[in-house]
Order: sequence, then structure tokens, then C-alpha cells
Amino acid sequence: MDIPFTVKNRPDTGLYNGKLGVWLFLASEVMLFGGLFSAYVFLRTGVDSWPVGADILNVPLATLNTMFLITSSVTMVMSWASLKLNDFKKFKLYAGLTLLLACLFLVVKYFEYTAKFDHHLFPSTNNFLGIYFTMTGLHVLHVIGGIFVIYYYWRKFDHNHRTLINNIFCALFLVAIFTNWDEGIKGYETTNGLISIVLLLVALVSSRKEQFKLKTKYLILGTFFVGALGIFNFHGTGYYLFLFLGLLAIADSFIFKSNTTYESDPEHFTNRIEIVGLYWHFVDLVWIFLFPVLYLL
Amino acid sequence: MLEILQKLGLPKVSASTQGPGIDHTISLTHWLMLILFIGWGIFFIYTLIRFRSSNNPKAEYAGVRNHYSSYLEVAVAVIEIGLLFGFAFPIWASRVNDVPVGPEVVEIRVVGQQFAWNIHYPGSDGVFGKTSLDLVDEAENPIGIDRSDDFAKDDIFTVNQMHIPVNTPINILLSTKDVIHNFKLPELRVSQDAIPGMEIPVWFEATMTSEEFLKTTEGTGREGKGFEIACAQLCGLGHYRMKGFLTVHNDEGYSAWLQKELEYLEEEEDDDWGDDEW
Amino acid sequence: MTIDHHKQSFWTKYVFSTDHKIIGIQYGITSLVWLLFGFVLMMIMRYQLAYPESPIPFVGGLIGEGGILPSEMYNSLGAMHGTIMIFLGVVPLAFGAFGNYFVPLQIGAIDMAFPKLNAASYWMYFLGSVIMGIGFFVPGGAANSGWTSYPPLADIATTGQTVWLFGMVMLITSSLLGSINILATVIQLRTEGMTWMKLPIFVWTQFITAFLLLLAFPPLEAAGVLQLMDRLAGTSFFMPSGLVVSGEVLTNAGGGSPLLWQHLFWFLAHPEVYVLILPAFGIVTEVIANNTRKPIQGYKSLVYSMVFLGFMSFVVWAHHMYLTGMGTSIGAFFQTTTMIISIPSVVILTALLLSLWGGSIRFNTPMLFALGFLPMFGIGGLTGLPLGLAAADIHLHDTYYVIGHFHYIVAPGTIFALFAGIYYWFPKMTGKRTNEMLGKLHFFFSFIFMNGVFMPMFIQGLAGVSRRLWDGGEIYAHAADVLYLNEVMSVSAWLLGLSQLFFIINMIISLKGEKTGEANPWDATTLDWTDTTSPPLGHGNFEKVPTVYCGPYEYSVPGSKEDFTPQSKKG
Amino acid sequence: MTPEEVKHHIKTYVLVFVALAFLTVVTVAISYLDLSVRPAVILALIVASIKGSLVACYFMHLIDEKVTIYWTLLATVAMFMVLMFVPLGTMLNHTQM
Ligand code: HEA
Ligand code: HEA
Ligand code: CUA
Ligand SMILES: [Cu+2]
Repeated sequence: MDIPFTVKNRPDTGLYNGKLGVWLFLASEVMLFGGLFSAYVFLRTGVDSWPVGADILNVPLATLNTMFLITSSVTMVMSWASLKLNDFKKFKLYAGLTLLLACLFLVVKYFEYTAKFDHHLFPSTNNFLGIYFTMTGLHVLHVIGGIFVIYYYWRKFDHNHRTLINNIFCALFLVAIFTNWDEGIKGYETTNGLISIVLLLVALVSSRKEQFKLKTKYLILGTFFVGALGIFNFHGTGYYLFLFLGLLAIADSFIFKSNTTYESDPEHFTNRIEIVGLYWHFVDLVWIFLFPVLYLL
Repeated sequence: MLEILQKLGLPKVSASTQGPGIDHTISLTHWLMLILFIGWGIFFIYTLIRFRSSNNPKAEYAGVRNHYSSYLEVAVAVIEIGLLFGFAFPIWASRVNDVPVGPEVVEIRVVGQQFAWNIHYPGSDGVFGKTSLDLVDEAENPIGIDRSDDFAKDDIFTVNQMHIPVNTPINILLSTKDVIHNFKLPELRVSQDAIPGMEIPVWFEATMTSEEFLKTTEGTGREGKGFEIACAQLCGLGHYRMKGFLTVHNDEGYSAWLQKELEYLEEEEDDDWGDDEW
Repeated sequence: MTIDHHKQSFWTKYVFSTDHKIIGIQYGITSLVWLLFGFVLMMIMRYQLAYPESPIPFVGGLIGEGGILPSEMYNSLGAMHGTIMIFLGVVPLAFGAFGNYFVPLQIGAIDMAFPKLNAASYWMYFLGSVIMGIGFFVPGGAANSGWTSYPPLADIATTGQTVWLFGMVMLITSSLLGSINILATVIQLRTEGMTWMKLPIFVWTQFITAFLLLLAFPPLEAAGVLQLMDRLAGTSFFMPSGLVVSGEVLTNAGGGSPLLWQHLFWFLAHPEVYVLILPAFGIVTEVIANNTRKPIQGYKSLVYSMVFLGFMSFVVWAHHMYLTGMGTSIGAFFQTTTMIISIPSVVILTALLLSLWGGSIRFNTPMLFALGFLPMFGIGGLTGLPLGLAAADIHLHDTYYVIGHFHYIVAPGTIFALFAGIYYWFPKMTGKRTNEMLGKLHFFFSFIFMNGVFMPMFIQGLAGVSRRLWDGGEIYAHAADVLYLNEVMSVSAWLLGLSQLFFIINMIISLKGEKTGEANPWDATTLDWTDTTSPPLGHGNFEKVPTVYCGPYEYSVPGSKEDFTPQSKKG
Repeated sequence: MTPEEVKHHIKTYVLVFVALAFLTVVTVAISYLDLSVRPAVILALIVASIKGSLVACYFMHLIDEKVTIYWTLLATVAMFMVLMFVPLGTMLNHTQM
């Protein structure tokens, strides 16, 4: 027996379960960020002086980031509309753009954060920075969550894309390793690095061939672990990137099973994209408020 | 009702000007509670007995059809409004807003800390001397009084010992060095949280001296033990033992105490000087 | 038959199941174990209160030197008792277990709207509770700043507090998933004919509870994150500058406010107390309707009162903060809302009392617990009134009067209602009957000793004895006259503990017993009893999904042959 | 939804996008005007609210949503307001240092 109204709307409410569910979830998110905004207002009115965000933070970068998010929101809704028009190619294009923009957002955020740290501006420096890091940090977590989910729907079903993704990962791995090359060059780290590279190359080559598919994922996993051994050698930011990508690779190969929802039930798939979209727009909406509140006032 | 509550445990003494008002509110509320509980209770028990299945094998579909219960509910609401406007609001407003000012008011700073009450009197000039974080020394100077400040020279400082005159408005400026405490004088019905970062005025007027109070305790479990300062907010592992003593003097007694403290202070200064010399 | 019969391994069937009934039972067992554990903590503490500084029997060895409970450990057991009872015990039992098991059954749904989310919610709760438990083993012991975790005390507390915060974040996330699920289930999966005004009150209470959890919990999650930042990243959201802790001047940047935490905490914690009581109302209503054999008096006024109660519960929180230096106008606001919120409670209780009138009352075990609930909740609720008036609260704040107030509501109140629910639905969940004799003994002894524990608290509270005192107030002269009560309460608490043996034994023998084969032993009307077998079928619940024709409490309908008319019966 | 409607929607999306981009520029521009705190806050919040509503109404289709969702959000917004402003009330009213 299937649970009713997972795809079709319930006549009296006019909703399918997932949509109601995501709105309820967003309601709780409103209260979550509400708690933080409330804290912000409370702390700010409670003290005599409060720094102006623009004096400390980088407004042009944040403006750029705002643009990224707004654009990603519109591409997201377009991807859903494309599905409604049964244009799967367009969906891939728009959802891919959304992903790209979201990643760009993170890259910018990364530079913003590290710039602050370099200037010895930490959450503990003062309450403005404290709330800045907490709020944007939580928002970043939401963005990352969104990226995972969108990626999940974007990458499935198409084998060529799948291999392409694996290749991109491999390439990124290489970048990650080379950025740390000068540190990893000495002693046994070198062997470590070399093994990684060999494995990666094999992975790269094999992932182009359909019949090696299964092996690819083990190879990537192996690379990750060998690389993880190198954690003790790799320092600095490249290491985190490396770790992150490794995690992504694992997730990609193992957690996300091939999904054929679109082929079997396009309506269900479209609904899911609508739900993801609602979430994504909410993340955008939060930023729309965070931006002036933290950067401009 | 007040008598009943006092039998039950409410301190018989309510030794401040606000005390009786607070007791009155408590006892009126308990009247309301008691009446509701007894009324509903009688109905409850009666119903249970009368409508037990052996006595009433066939239940009635319709149930109660009159509206008495609605009237009762409205009555409860009305009484609550009465309690709010008649007692709770005015007493609260007087406690919060009517902070007394003027020369006759005794101002005392009380600074809570884990796990003691620091008590700071302005001394004869009536002005609190400066305090400074840098001078804080747990053993000698817990609140960091800056004795080089002119106003601070005559400031009296005690730990866990508070002395006040009877029938005089007292204004306590309550703060804390570390975590939240609660300054509570159970027999005077005074209680106020000490919140870090805030200095909150607490005012009251004692209506009974310690001596008179001790008379009332004769023959009870607490014979010979005077007024206390309790800490009523969890403040760490020593919360249970954060206790101070309050002595309410008559006017002469208070002046005598002040005088003695000031003399003591001078002696101490002499001592200090002597120490340095040595 | 359309029910799934495909083979499932033990693991997918009983452990990682997505069947709401299995998840409900998982919730139930876990939370009962925690309830018992929370109670054991309190029995240990009560030994110290009754006989300060004497070695604790049985468990003294675990505690350390000489078996005497040190004061910091007293604080940590107290904080954990509060946390465990509320977040790991009562809420998961009332909302997680009963809600999960019976909401879908009562509305004629084949499962929850999001079964996977449901399982995730349970496992999140399980993980959160394990994290809470780990707190006991970190240096400095578990969180020891009270379940309220007021900073700055909590900011500077030992590592246990960090563990507590992580645990809370997990638990909050779990509750959010659970509440989304219940809300979506009730809104979307009601069977044909099950209109809003035909929902059993139990479903209504779960629905409102879910709303409270959904909207009140996230701000605490935000607050928890802020406190974690304070503790781990050195921010000072809750700390002003210039604090001196044990002689050391703290170097944090300052500018924060301890009151911010209190606001965010009570913004959750007041609605939370209604989370503790609403499901209890629901269970009691079901049991009373069933055992008076007549409809509930004023179904609509009950529903409206509960909705109103839920709504109002968001605007009364600062009645926990009168003594933080609150001004007059905002004080008046919160006093007024607090008085207003007591009215729907009076209406609910009155409706339940009036429902007894004209009934044909059967005094079986569930009914006894439900009836016991009424006056006990009455005492607890009524003693909330003086606390709600700021003037009276000056004397009563943070005394044992407050402890008495809420324990009357949660212990002989909610816990009794939960017992009523367990006894009432036991035949449903297992297909077996519980032993009436043991059940009644369990009730009468629990009833007596509950009062023995909590009634003296009002006396101590009136005398002004503070809560959270390691020595039970021995040091204070104003406690001298009421000190003897500590022993009375402690002995009652231990006897209360012993009385629970009736329950545990009852459960064990009843579980071992034979299935009775009756689907509807109580002659009840709601769908959980009338359209399913006992225990209900696996995935799918119903042989044929029922259609609903009448209200939930059609007992003794004039002119009908039987004294109950199931909701799915045409006519 | 028919393809026609969807196409119509897409037009709206593009318009909304342009409006959002424009308003972003406006907020930043306002911040360079060096207004005093109060008008700056009010203006910035007004602009942000307009942007927020645009996203909510058009991208999230709130403009023609079902009543169930309206009710949920109404309750949420009410509680959000309480959470934002009532604590502030207690603080402004607190006896300050
Ligand atoms: C389920 C839990 C629950 C419930 C339902 C309530 C209900 C109420 N609570 Fe309570 N409360 C707590 C749990 C609960 N509370 C807890 C846990 C704390 C302490 C937290 C801490 O500090 O650790 C607390 C603390 C607390 C305080 C703060 C005290 C202080 O710290 O100084 C206040 C103050 O206003 C208060 C008020 C009320 C009021 C007015 C109600 C009202 O809603 C009650 C309304 C009910 C009635 C008025 C009863 C009606 C009865 C009848 C009609 C009679 C029936 C008679 C028979 C059947 C015979 N509560
Ligand atoms: C839901 C909440 C809840 C419940 C049910 C209880 C139940 C009890 N509480 Fe607790 N209590 C709190 C919430 C609760 N408490 C809170 C929040 C505090 C404040 C903490 C703080 O200061 O921060 C507190 C504080 C507190 C204190 C004050 C400590 C102090 O201030 O120093 C005391 C003192 O006696 C106490 C006693 C008890 C007792 C004797 C029970 C008894 O009623 C317990 C009865 C329990 C049962 C009857 C459980 C039976 C379960 C079973 C039998 C399960 C069987 C299991 C299986 C079959 C597997 N509690
Ligand atoms: Cu100070 Cu408790
Ligand atoms: Cu409350």
C-alpha cells in the first residue's frame, strides 16, 4: 500500500505531502533564524556602540554574492519550469547553473572569512563579528545542504554526466594535491602523493569507460584514504578542500544510488524539484535580510 | 487564610513595608485556589460515587445541559482580573518604580559573587567611592574599592553582614561579579536577581528590628537565629551555602554600628601605614 | 489484502523500520528507560537531601569518596534529572511514542506522511540521548547549571555543558522532524469523512503539540548554537564585560546579555510545558470518554480551548523572569497573559469533570489513572496562579513551591496520564491484557506516594526554602521549621520507586501472557480500536481503509443497540 | 499548469529577477548615503522586505498558494514577531544600569 498524496494533491487541501512538509520545515527555519535575528537586535540595542558592518566587512564582495544567490534563485525556478515544460535538457542546464552559482557563493564566502582571520578578526573579537560569523556560518551550512540536494537531483539518471562529474572530481583532486605539493614533497609524503596521483590517473582513465564504472568508485575511495593518510602532511587550506572533495567523491559514489524517478514518474520528480526550489529560495531570502542587516547597517 | 498559610510554613513575620501586601496577594490567591479546588473536588467525588457503573448501568447521552459552568469560568476570569488590578499591578509598580530618593534613604551596594554577598556602604559622605577591576583581590578587596579615591576613604565594606536601620527606606543597588544570584530576604519578602552587567535597585523598609524578631522566634526551631540573606538562584557548587546575615537596628544602634565601623576603618588605615613603615 | 508481506530481515523489521508502529514502540521503550533513569537520579539526590552528607547506599561506590554526593554532582544530577525527564522521557513518550503509534491509527492512515523521516527522527533522538548520557563520563561530570542552563554560569561550566548543548541540538532536530511528520499526517492523511471536527481529542492535542514544537524549538536551537559559540569560540553573546570569576578577570570581549538566553530559553520552555500537558489531556479524554460510556462534554469548547492555549503559550514566557528586574508595563503584560492562559485550562478541566456527569463509570486501571490526573493537575495548575502574579512570585520564585507546582502537573499529572495511556492501549499494542489487580495497586500506591513527595514542597516553598540546595536548606535558619519534611519526601520518593515494581512486574507478566484475540476489549469507538486487529497489522494498518461517518465519542447513543457507535459505522 | 501558463510564469521570473538585482543596487547605494541609524535601518529593511516578498510571492509561488499554507505561515509570522519584539520590550523596560 502506498501512502496517499505523495504525488497527487489531496483534493481538500490542494497539496501533496512533500510540499506541505517543506513549508512546515521552512516555518521552523523562520523561527531558527528568527532566534538569531532576535539575538542580534537584542544585543545591538543593549550596547552603546555597535560597529558599522561596512567598516569591517567587504561590501562589494557581499554585493557580488547577493547577485550570485539571486541569480541562482531564478535559475532554480527556471529549472522547475523547464520540467513543467518537459524540457529535461533545459532543466539540467538551469540546475547546473544554480549549482555553479551556489559554489561561487561559497568561494567568495571562503575568501571573506579567511580575509577576516588574516586580520585577526575572530568571532571572539566582538559581538558584531560573533553574530556575523554565527549567522553567516549557519547560512553557509544551509547553502552547502542545498548544494548537496540540488546536486543529488541534477546528477542522477545520466551516465555520461556521471562520468563527467567523476572526472571533474579527479581533476580537483589533482589540484588539491598540487597545491600542497611543496609541503608534501619530502620523505614518504612523496610516495603518498605519488600513489594518490597514480590512483587518480587510473580513476580518471577508467571512469571514461562504462565497464570500469564499479572500479572507479573504489579507486576514488582508495585515493581518498591514501590521501587522508597525507592529512598529517598537508596543512593549510588546501587540506580542507581536499578533505571536502574526498567526502564529496565518497558521497557521489556510494550514497547516491542511481535514481530513475524522472523516467518512471516525471511528475514526482518535478514535485521534488519544486520542494528543493522552495528550500533554495528560502536560503536566498534569508540572505536578502542578512546582507543589509550585517553588511550595511 | 493568612493564618493557615503561616501554619503551613509562610514566615509569620513579614518585616517590611511591602511584606503584608505580598502576603495578602498570596493569601487571596490561595482563597481562590481553595474554593475552586474544594468546589470542583466535591462535584468530582459526588459524581464518581453517584455515577459508578454499578449504580448507574446506563449512561446518559446528553450530559449536562445547563450553563452554570460557563458562569463559573467567567467568574474565575473576573476574580483573576481583580487580583491583577487590585493587587499584583500596584504592588509590582511600587516595588519597581517607587525607588526612594532623598537624604534619609540609606543606599547600599550589594555585589554577589560565588559564594558570598559583598556589602558596600558609602560611609559618612554618602557617596560610593570608585571601584576598579584591577584592584580586585579575593582575600583583601573583593569588589576592588579604590581607597585612593576621596569618596572611597570612608567607605565601609563587609562580607555577608548587612546592617540597616529600621523604619528607614533602604535602596540596595544590586549587582554581581560573576554569575546570576538572587538576593533574597525571606522574612522581609524581598527577592531580586542579580544579573551580570546590570545594577538593579531593590528598595524596602524594614519594620522590625532584629531584636524584636528574635523575640518572635523564641520556642521555635529557629530560636536565636536572626534575619538571613539567602541566594535563591543556582550559582554553582556552593550555591547552597551562600548565606548572609542581616541585622536591623533601631536608629541609635545603627549609628553606633556605623561609628564603630568608621573607627575600625581608621585604625586599619593606621595599621596599614604602620605596616608600611615597618 | 493489500498489506505488504514481503520478507523483511529482523533488522529492517524491528530496528531500522519505517513502520510508525515499530517506531512508536522504539520511542516508548527508550523513553521509559530514560524515565526510570531520571527517577533513579532523583532518588539518589533525595538521599542527600534527607540525610545530608551521609554515604548513599547501593550506589555510593559509583559516586566517589566515601559515597557522599558532592555538591557539584548534586547540581549535575539535578540538571540531568530535569533534562532527562522532560526531553528524553516525557516528550518522547507522550509525543514520540503515543503520537507515532496512535495518530495514524486514529485518523485512518496507513502510516505517517514521511516514514523515512520518522525513522530519522527516532534515530536522531536516540543519538541525542546517547550524547546526553556521555555527559556523565566527561571530566567534571554532566551539565550542572540546571536544566535552564542560565549563562554566565553555563558559559563557564565544565565540559558537560558542551555535551549537553550538542545533545540538545540533536534532540531539537529530532523533535522538528517528528512534528513536521505529525502535522503533515494529520492535515494530509485523514481518511475519507474524517473532518476536523470529527477528530478524536487525542489527535487534536498531538496536532497542537506538534505546532508548539515546530515553532518554539528552533529559537532554542539558535540559543544553543550561540551558547556553543560562547563556550567554544570565545564569543560573549551572554556575557557582559568585566566579570571576575574566582578572582580571575575574564578577558572576553563582553557586550552580551545573560537575559538574552533567558528569553530564548523560555520562549521554548514555556510552550514546552504545554507540550508536556497537551498529550496528557488527549489521553485522559480518550480514557474518560471510553469509561464513562458517554460523549465528552463540550467537544468544541475543548478544541477551541486547546488551540487557544497553544497560541497563548507563546506570549507568557517571561513569567519565569519577573525577578530579573522587569519593568511595570511589560510585567503587567506578562501577568495578564499568564492569567488569561489559565482560563482555557480551567475550561478544559471543567469540561472533563462535567463529562463524568451522567456517565456509567467503570473504574478500571486506565480510568483510575485518568481520574487521578484530574485533581492532581488541578493542584498543579492552581498553584501556578500565585506564581503568575508577580507580587506573590517575589516570595515564591525559585523556591520549592515552584518545584511542587510543576511536579504536580508533570508527575502525578502527565506521568499518570501516560500510565493511563499505557494501560489503555496495551491490549492494542500487544493483543494481551494487563493484570487489573497489579494495575490498581500500582495506581493507589503511586497516588499516595506522589502526594507524599510533592505536597510538602508547598510548605517548604511557602517558608521560602530555595530549590537546588545541596543540603536541603539545612544551612538556613528560615528552613529550620520545615526541614523535617525532607525526610518525609525522600521516603515517599523511594516508596514511590518501589510502587513502580507493580508496573514493571505487570508489564513482564502481561507480555508473557496469552493473546486474547479481542480487537476491541474496551468497546471503544475510535478507528484505532474498531477497524484494526490487536495488535494492528504490519505496514498498512487496515485491511480496508475505513470511512468515517460520525464523531469520535458516540457512546450510549439513544436508540442504538450497543452502547458504542464506532466512527466508521454508517448510521 | 498548461505550458502557456508556465511560459507566462517564466516571463514573470525574469522580471522579478531584474527587480531584485535593481533593488540590491538600491540598498547598497542607500548605504553609501551615510544616513543616520534610524532612517538607514528603516529604509534597508523596507527594501529587504520588498525583495523578500518578491522572492516569496513569485519564486515560491506564495501569491497563489493554498489556505493551509497561509494559515501555517500566518502563525509563524505572528510568533516570529513576538520573538523579535517582545524580548526587546522587556529589555527597554528593564531597570538599566
Ligand atoms: C506541564 C507543565 C506545566 C503547566 C501545564 C504549567 C501551567 C502553569 N504554570 Fe507553570 N511551570 C512549569 C510547568 C508547567 N506549568 C515548570 C516546569 C516550571 C518551572 C521551570 C523552572 O524554573 O525550572 C513552571 C514555573 C512557573 C512559573 C514561574 C515560577 C517562578 O519561577 O517563579 C509560573 C509563573 O507564572 C508558572 C505559572 C503557570 C500557570 C499560571 C499555569 C497555568 O497554565 C495553569 C492553569 C491551570 C489551572 C488554573 C487549573 C484549573 C483547575 C481547576 C479548575 C480545579 C480542578 C479541581 C479538581 C479536579 C478537584 N509556572
Ligand atoms: C517531566 C518532568 C519531570 C518529572 C516527571 C519529574 C519527576 C520527579 N521529580 Fe523532578 N524535576 C523536573 C522535572 C521532572 N521531575 C525538573 C525540570 C526539575 C528542575 C531541575 C533543575 O533544577 O534544573 C526537577 C527537579 C526536581 C527536584 C528538585 C531538586 C532541587 O531543586 O534540588 C526534586 C526533589 O525532590 C524532584 C523530584 C522528582 C520526583 C520524586 C519525581 C517522581 O515523580 C518521578 C516519578 C517517576 C516515575 C514514576 C517514572 C516511572 C517509570 C517507570 C516505572 C519506567 C519503567 C521502565 C520500564 C518498564 C522500562 N525533581
Ligand atoms: Cu548565589 Cu546561588
Ligand atoms: Cu511558564
